[in-house]
Amino acid sequence: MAEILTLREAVQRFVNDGDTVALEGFTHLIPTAASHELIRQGKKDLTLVRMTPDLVYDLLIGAGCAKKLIFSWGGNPGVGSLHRLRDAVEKGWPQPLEIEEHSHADLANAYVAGASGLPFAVLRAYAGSDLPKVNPLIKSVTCPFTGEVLAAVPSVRPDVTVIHAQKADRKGNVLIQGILGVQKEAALAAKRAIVTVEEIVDDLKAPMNACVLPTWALAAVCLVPGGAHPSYAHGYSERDNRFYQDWDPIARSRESFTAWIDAFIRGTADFSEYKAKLAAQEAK
Amino acid sequence: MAEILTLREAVQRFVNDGDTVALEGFTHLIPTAASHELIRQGKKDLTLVRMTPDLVYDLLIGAGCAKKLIFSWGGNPGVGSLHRLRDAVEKGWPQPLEIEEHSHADLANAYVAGASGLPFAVLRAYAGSDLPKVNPLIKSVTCPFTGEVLAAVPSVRPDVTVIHAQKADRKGNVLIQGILGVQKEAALAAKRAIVTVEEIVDDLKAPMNACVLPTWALAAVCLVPGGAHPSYAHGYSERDNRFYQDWDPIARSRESFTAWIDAFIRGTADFSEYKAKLAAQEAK
Amino acid sequence: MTYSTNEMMTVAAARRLGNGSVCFVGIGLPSKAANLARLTHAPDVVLIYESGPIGAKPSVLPLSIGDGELAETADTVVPTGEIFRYWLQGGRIDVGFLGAAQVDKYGNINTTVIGDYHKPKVRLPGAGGAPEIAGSAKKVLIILKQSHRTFVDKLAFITSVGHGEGGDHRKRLGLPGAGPVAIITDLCIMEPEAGTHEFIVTALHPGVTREQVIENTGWQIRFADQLAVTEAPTETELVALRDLEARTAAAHGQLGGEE
Amino acid sequence: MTYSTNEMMTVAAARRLGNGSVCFVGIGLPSKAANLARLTHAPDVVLIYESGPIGAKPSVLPLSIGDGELAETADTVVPTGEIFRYWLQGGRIDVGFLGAAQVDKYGNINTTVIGDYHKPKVRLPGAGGAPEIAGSAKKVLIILKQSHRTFVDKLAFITSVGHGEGGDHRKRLGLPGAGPVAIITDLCIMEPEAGTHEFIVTALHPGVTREQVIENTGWQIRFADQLAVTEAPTETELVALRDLEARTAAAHGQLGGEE
Repeated sequence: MAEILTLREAVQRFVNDGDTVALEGFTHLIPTAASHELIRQGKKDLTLVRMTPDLVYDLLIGAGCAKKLIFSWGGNPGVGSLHRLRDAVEKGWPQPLEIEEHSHADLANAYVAGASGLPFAVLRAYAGSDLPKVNPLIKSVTCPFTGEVLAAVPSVRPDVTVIHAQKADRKGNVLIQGILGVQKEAALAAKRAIVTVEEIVDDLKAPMNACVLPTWALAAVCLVPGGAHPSYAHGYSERDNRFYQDWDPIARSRESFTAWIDAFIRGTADFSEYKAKLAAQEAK
Repeated sequence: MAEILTLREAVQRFVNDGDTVALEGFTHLIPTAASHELIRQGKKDLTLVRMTPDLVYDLLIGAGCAKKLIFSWGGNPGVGSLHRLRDAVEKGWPQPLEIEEHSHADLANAYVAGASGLPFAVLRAYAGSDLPKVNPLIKSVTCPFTGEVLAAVPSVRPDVTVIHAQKADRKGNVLIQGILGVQKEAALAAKRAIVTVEEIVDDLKAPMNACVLPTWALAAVCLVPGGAHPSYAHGYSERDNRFYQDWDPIARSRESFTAWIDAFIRGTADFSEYKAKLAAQEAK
Repeated sequence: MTYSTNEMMTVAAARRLGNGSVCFVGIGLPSKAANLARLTHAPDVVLIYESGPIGAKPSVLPLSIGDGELAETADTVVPTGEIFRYWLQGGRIDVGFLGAAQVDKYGNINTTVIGDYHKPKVRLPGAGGAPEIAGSAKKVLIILKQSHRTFVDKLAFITSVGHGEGGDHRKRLGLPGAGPVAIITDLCIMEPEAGTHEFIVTALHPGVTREQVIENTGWQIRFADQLAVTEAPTETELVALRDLEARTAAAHGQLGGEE
Repeated sequence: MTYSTNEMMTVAAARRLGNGSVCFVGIGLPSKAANLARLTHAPDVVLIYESGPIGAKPSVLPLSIGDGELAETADTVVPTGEIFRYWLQGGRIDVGFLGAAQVDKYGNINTTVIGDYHKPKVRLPGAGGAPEIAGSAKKVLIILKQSHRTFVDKLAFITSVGHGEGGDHRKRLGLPGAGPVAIITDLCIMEPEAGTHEFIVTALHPGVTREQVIENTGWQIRFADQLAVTEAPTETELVALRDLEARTAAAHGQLGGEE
């Protein structure tokens, strides 16, 4: 049974230094608030897994929480580079970052395999690509029936997955709608899953075949309205395109980045205080 | 793009003698009308695939359409044996039937692999079971990361899959709701998929993440209301428990079975005539 | 209240399901016992059926593994492939609740064939979901009526493994789950002996004698040193069970599947 | 009507999409061209985005690969894992429509790194969905602006394979799809030469000279014997494209992603 906790409590109780952590959400429902809370609590030496490490991981990497990144597409979508990611990879600031690089199909399959309790995933991938030359974890397996050689990749089994969803009921059952990405698989692949939600309701009113994560498959559910900003929560909020663009100059230099997280993340008690501070700044 | 056809046309055009055919539906939405039409058209030498070969395959086997059966649980659910299946296996009537036997988890994974364009599926299965001793197609594969030995089974790739669904729109997009079984995977694993539906509507009004099969993934859509009888179509009809029980004495002897299919299937032009005849008999 | 041996069996099986546990339910006797548990001491038991419903709360017993009421009362309904992949193989099932045509002293199950596989004396329905439930559920409960024909010394065919050849055989097979922890019959409860993993009788149902059990077991059944007597069904349990069966009969015109 | 070279590129790319074809769409230029096709000659083109929407019909260009309007206008939205497994690897994609940071003469794509992988001169975003789109789509279209920096003789890194080392190399790799069948740029259209599978110019856009193409290509580009001139964008095409961009700007306050 998921406990209904504050995000602070959930991160305190379920995320340890050194954990492998997946914050998933495919342009939709990105769990930004969780990233902030990991920074506030100064979590260290995390191995971060995410298909598309965008702002949510640029933050964690720049703040010094990460020692390794497992990913398949790293950029600020529609804007350009992730400056904190590049600085860590290229210059080792604030600490060296090991990277392990895959394709989307690989990681999506690896989450499916993780959710399925399998140690590896099989897919038709990478023939002719140089990625296996730089990632020794991309191996192969031969079909015992046809002899076809397919790619074999290790499943992803995070210690903790955090996702954001539209709503939970009071027992902690969670409903996700719209672009689903790999969130369900990431949650089920993890030892512990935390879900931040837009609202907690009496009745999910989920269609019969909707994407529902039952409470007993989750560790914690946290009420964090707007917790996916600057991405969106279908039916609740729009994507804040402007913020993606504004992020570029903030993250470009170590100084401006540090000043920003000191003010907006380390300088706020929680996500609602952060939102208020951000709104006040934008009103200027 | 699916063509909207009569079931007779669809079976004529898309099912050939000798094909591997999957009629799927897991106690819900069993495509019975398609089974009847295969018998009316005297299709021969079919390899039949189905997790739960119940009445729908007892019919086809007894009528002499099948040369091989691939399955994981064969019975008349809640009633007992499938007499036509047993007679074919044990006595070779009306012709010998080869059987290839799996578990549910195996066949469900094999459909998933088929839909995924993979030649085989990997699952943790069969350790300690005698099934691999009698089915040489259950092999093993070793995880290149952990060394764990897992079961490897061939994917199911039918020539034709037939399923029944609640509704299609006029373009041939199909919506399935309720117990989904393996129908989506069976349809996507096949070279050609035929869907019989309860109704054809202007707008599916499908929830955003519903189980929808797009028209361009299908060969044909056929309007056959009640086509899943005696199973049910959620929202349209109830399970006819009585018919499952009535089937037992019908199928028990070769004579009563033959008389029944001569009267009710070969003696009717299509499923609606069959339904009328059945209703007339029950009214007696 | 007086009660039948079948009622005793169902009640005794239901009691083994802890509240809040996640149970993969076979149709027939397991489904009846699991729903009785849900309607009595275990309101938060989570029932998963292989057809796809997760968290089903049917008011009447399903006649098939994919009845519409399972879907309507579930928290969600997922594809059958996902049930086996994410939920069973994913390690999320606390209890696999199985019926059987035959069991042996190590809790191995036969649902495939009696006699030679290629020339069967009796052809049974086959494996269904059982082999992987038996392999991957954290623990397994088996419920079936006891007789010489169902409790056999040597199975013609092992469809779903229990403790294999006994001892640490199951462990050596690399199976993730603990295997069968109890066989509940209309006469008694059997549990695996520590070390050998041979099933021995640990509790007799009220009024049942050792001789009855011995007569109805195909192997040389042994009894625990501390042999308990099962608590008779309480009025609450019996009323709940009979109401469930009455609702089922009224809804379906027949009893919930006992195949 | 006058038009820009970018408009010519988008229109020329859009024309390559047949009506009714099933297209796996990359964000940015491919998405713009694919939607232009849908709004002009190919109303029944099926657009699939890797985030999950199947049959998306957005009225404005998405800024991200997972915009809400893609979900709202789609026939259905499935998990990302399913997109790659059932729809792409399952062999159901007619056209993979890709952008690129760099291509070589065999249509191989680099989106990973310029310079050494471990000491990069420029670190690019990485593979995303491209390697498997390039491998499994029945055919691939590549759209990117042409320059010496983007059309290079030797890629530092092959992220997504085209025709490999040319000739029958792709076939020898066992890849199911036919690979890239055209590269559409702001200057010309290139197609693979029969046999060698080296990309050669088969059509120049109106007003573009051979010299311009040579200057902006990092390898010794060759021209087809029968060199065509691309038909200029029609008024219908230009109006549709500009309306789409205007709607996008009005909706998002910015143009559809061109990264």
